Amino acid sequence: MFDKVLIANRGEIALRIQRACREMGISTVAVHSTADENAMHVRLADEAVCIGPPAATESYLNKHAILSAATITGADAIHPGYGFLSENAEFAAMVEEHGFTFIGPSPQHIREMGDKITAKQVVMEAGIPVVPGSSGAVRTAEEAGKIAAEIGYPVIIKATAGGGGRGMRVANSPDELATELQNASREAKSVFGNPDCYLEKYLGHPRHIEIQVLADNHGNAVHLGERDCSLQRRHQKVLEESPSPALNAEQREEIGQVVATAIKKIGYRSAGTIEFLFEDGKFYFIEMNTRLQVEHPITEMVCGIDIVREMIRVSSGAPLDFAQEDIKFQGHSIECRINAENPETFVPCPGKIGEYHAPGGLGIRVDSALYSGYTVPPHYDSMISKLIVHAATRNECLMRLRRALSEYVIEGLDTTIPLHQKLMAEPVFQNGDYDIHWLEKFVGK
Amino acid sequence: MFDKVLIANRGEIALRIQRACREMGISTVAVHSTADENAMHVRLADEAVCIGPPAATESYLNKHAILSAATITGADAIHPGYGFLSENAEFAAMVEEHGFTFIGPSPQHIREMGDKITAKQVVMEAGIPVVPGSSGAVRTAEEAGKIAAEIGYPVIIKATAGGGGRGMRVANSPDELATELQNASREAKSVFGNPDCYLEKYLGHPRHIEIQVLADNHGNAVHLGERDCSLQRRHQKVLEESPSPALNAEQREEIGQVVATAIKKIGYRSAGTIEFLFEDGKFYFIEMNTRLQVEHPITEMVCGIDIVREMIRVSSGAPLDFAQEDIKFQGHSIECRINAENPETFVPCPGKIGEYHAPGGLGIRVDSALYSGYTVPPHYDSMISKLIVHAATRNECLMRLRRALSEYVIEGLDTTIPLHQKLMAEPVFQNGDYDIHWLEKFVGK
Amino acid sequence: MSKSDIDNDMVRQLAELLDETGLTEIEFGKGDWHIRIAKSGTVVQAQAPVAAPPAAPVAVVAPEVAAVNPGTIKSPMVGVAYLTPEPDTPNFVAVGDSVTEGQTIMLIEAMKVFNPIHAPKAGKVIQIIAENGSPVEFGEPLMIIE
Amino acid sequence: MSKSDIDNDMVRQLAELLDETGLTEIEFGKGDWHIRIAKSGTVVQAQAPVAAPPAAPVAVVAPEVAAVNPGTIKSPMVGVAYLTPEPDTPNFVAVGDSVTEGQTIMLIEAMKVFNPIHAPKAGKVIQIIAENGSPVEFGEPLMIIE
Repeated sequence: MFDKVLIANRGEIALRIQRACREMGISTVAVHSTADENAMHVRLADEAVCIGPPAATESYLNKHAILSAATITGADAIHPGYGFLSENAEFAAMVEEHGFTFIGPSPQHIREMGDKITAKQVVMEAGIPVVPGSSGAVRTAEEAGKIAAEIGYPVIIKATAGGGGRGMRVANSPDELATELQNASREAKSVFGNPDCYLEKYLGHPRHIEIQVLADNHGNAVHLGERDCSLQRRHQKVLEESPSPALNAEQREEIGQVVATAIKKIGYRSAGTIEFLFEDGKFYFIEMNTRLQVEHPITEMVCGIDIVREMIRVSSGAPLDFAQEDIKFQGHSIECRINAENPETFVPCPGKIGEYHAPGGLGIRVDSALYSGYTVPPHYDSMISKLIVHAATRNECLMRLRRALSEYVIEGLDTTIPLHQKLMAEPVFQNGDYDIHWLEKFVGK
Repeated sequence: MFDKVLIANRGEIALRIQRACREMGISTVAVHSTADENAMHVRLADEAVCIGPPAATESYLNKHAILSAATITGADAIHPGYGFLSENAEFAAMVEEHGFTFIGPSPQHIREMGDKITAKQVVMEAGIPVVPGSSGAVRTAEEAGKIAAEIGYPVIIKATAGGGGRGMRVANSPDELATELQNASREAKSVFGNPDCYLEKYLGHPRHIEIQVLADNHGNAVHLGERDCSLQRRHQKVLEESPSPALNAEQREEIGQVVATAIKKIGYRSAGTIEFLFEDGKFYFIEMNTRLQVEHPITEMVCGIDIVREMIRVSSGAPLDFAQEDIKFQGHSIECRINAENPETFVPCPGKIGEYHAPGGLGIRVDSALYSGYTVPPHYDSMISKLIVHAATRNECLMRLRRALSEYVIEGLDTTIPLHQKLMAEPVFQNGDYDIHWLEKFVGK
Repeated sequence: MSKSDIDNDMVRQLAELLDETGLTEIEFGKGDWHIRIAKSGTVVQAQAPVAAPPAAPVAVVAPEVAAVNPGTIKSPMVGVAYLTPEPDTPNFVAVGDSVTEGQTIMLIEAMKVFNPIHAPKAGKVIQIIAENGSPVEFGEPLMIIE
Repeated sequence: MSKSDIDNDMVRQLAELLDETGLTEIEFGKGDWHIRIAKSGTVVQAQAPVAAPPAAPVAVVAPEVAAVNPGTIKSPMVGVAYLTPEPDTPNFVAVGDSVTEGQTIMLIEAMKVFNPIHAPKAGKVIQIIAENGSPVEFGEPLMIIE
């Protein structure tokens, strides 16, 4: 096992990793920018090294500075957390070249999964369902009609050269298909100078469901169930829950097995997440995240596994000490991401924390690096706390969350706690009856 | 279900009950003395009623004031917490006579278990093992020898009229017995004016192990496993753990079944605890606590059951919604009682809290009514917080506890956090190799 | 510590010192007690903000009025206040009445028992704060007699 | 307790000290008692203690000295400081030396690369803070040139 781990991150996730290390008897090195001198992850670490000015590009994204810090402190391994350099294959490779252990997957897997086309190819071959569509450009209405009949209506027509939503059209029937293909092709030609279009199955009201996996260096891989992260605003997850209110036990078991088998086949190691769109009982691959995720705690709550601890263990060469059949899912868990933002306008609100009092009691977990008197710097992400609740059932979980939100005191700046309170009171959320578009409409009201 | 519950207590347990009520959609009434106007349980309650001056006899022990408060607020039920009126049969009866529900056992069970001799009789008849001994005074050395041979050496000779340790002598062999019986009898006569003595099995190095039970009004009763509360100072528990490091699965299963069966036989309802001394693989009844206990959270952590919620449910007439076989024990949990006391002299240290920052993250639960700026009043118990930790194994639990203790900030007064930190570093504790006398010696060092 | 432990002379002494020296605050502690006096004006703050948990408690009844008036009679118990001896009879006392020491001025019902509240000294009824038939908490102001 | 426990002269003395020194607050404690005096106006607060999580971080190297001196040269990167061009050669510069703008005054090794640190302006070496072969953090003072 490692003696000393350098944590190449900040905020709550740096603290999360530090806690795991401390509980394993591993010393920690915090690296930080000048803006984070008083941050909790710096104060609580065994050693701290200032690696640069506030701008992330010169500190938390500065590979050389981080590796120098690892060298001068004599660290054995580096945990990248999420964001920053966590999915940077070059960094992972540099870490290993310098003789440190990268606590995460191999550079090769990070690279493969970082490229959308390669990723889709690799997972498809490993048996993971992807969005069906034409394999390339569709030339004629007949060809399009044949493919559409195969994958089922509605279909979406996208310009091969397109992007940003331009030149995209939805067809609900064979009649519409011919017309829309013509329109899309015409628009594609005028906008992108290339009339080529391709077809994909159109998902009108999908949920975002992702499967957490863990794998070691010895060919063992397990899944830890799913998380429903459909509540998003501008592609940022706001609240996540596990299990998903939309899955039944059979679907859960089936997709979990498919994913675990694929992960084993790919030869992946460490923690990772396969993200899907889910609609009408079917899963469609979006991407794989080759790192620890913000919302990992809800999985820890329902399956009783410390994911960060396991990441550290497997990267030190230890085998997973549980098999798929040892993993039991118990109860329900929800995470509220609390941001330093105006809860209506979502304008970020950095500043100094006045009173700070976290909720306590049964079933409450708070992952946060806040403390009374701390100043939230304006340079980084606005997420300042994760309130995670666990209870026997989804309904009890909602009641407990409501109670915890009402106890949470964060004075001195605006937070999104009121948004979460509004969500708790909303029947659509209470019924678990939302898709990835719902929250955007809800907050727009 | 109740609409409104009055909580006849203060401090962390009042808050604990309030949280359970809130999570069940039940309104709460806090009652408080003038010393507790700014207490958390008062601030967070739906309604608050001042019932008297600081002295507990005139406020938290004032039955009439509490019942008046229940009347004027229109409460449906009263939860007594622990301490104060929680084991007062007269109060429980008054609550019911006034048409409120008492969230606890029947007055009759409280009364029976409140009397040591009756309690021993009742549980013995229900099949619970008690300390073996003579059924009354022992007249002759022959009679004593016969009984001692039956129950096994060492035995303790106690004056029938005795108390406070006077006139108690231990005999390790038949030879010693004759001599010590004479000595004890002589001393008993001179001290108490009555030479009668009786015999009991002597336990030299017992552990304190207790079994948590839950029963409803419909004849269902379950046990929730054991807690090891051997770490005591002046008969005050300091740290509790579940499961006990001293029990194996078979012993656990066996004593649990014995207790659950007895509870059913007695016709007990609500939560309760049977306390035992445990030595050389055998259990000996001490007493039954007919109330919620301070250390109930560790049981909640290992079996995933909200005991306060269940107490409220069953007292409203609902049946337990799980059977014995549904209860699974997972991992290990430890509670540290944190007192406002000097950690070496144990002198109470009430006063104003400066900075307050509770530990967070995976597996941490804090049950406390403290907040920054709160003044701990000098009138009541010095326990100000319970730090409860849960982890997969006992060793991980100790590591996590160590981490959590190092994160806990309570400024402005002395606390027993350093005592717990000292305990964590102590091999005897780490090995789980302690009896009820050990801590007293440890802190005396 | 009861109110009578506060040494008025000491407060006066400290207040004089405060004025004399132009200070805005003096704090003094010894053994198990301390005192702090302050005089605001331009004082921004000399205090950490109170760590108020958010939800304000809804006191059943909580008039703050007259709590400091020395003639205020406070409720010795939780219960329901009655200003009349029987339903449909006049109040025990009315504002402006003179009362004698020991005279019953209202009843407080607790546990089905009607407890008479007596005037602690002779005087004149300045204000009746409790309402007939309303619940009162321990220590809640009932009436002012001066 | 009695009022004679409060030492008027001490309060006056502290008040004078406060005025004389331009302080806004003095707090003093000894044995089982303490005193604190304050004067507002410019006083912002008798401040709440910083919510320091308990464990003080062990900075790898953290001399606070000279951090504010305008002639202080701070490390532009994390690495290891070398005061000599090669092992067993004399230092680039010594205290008392005059340096020209752009002159190499030390090296910082980061990622196997030796980065020369240049004097930002001409001047005299007042103090060499970094030690040969020691790790330095970003922003850590290396040398003072005036």
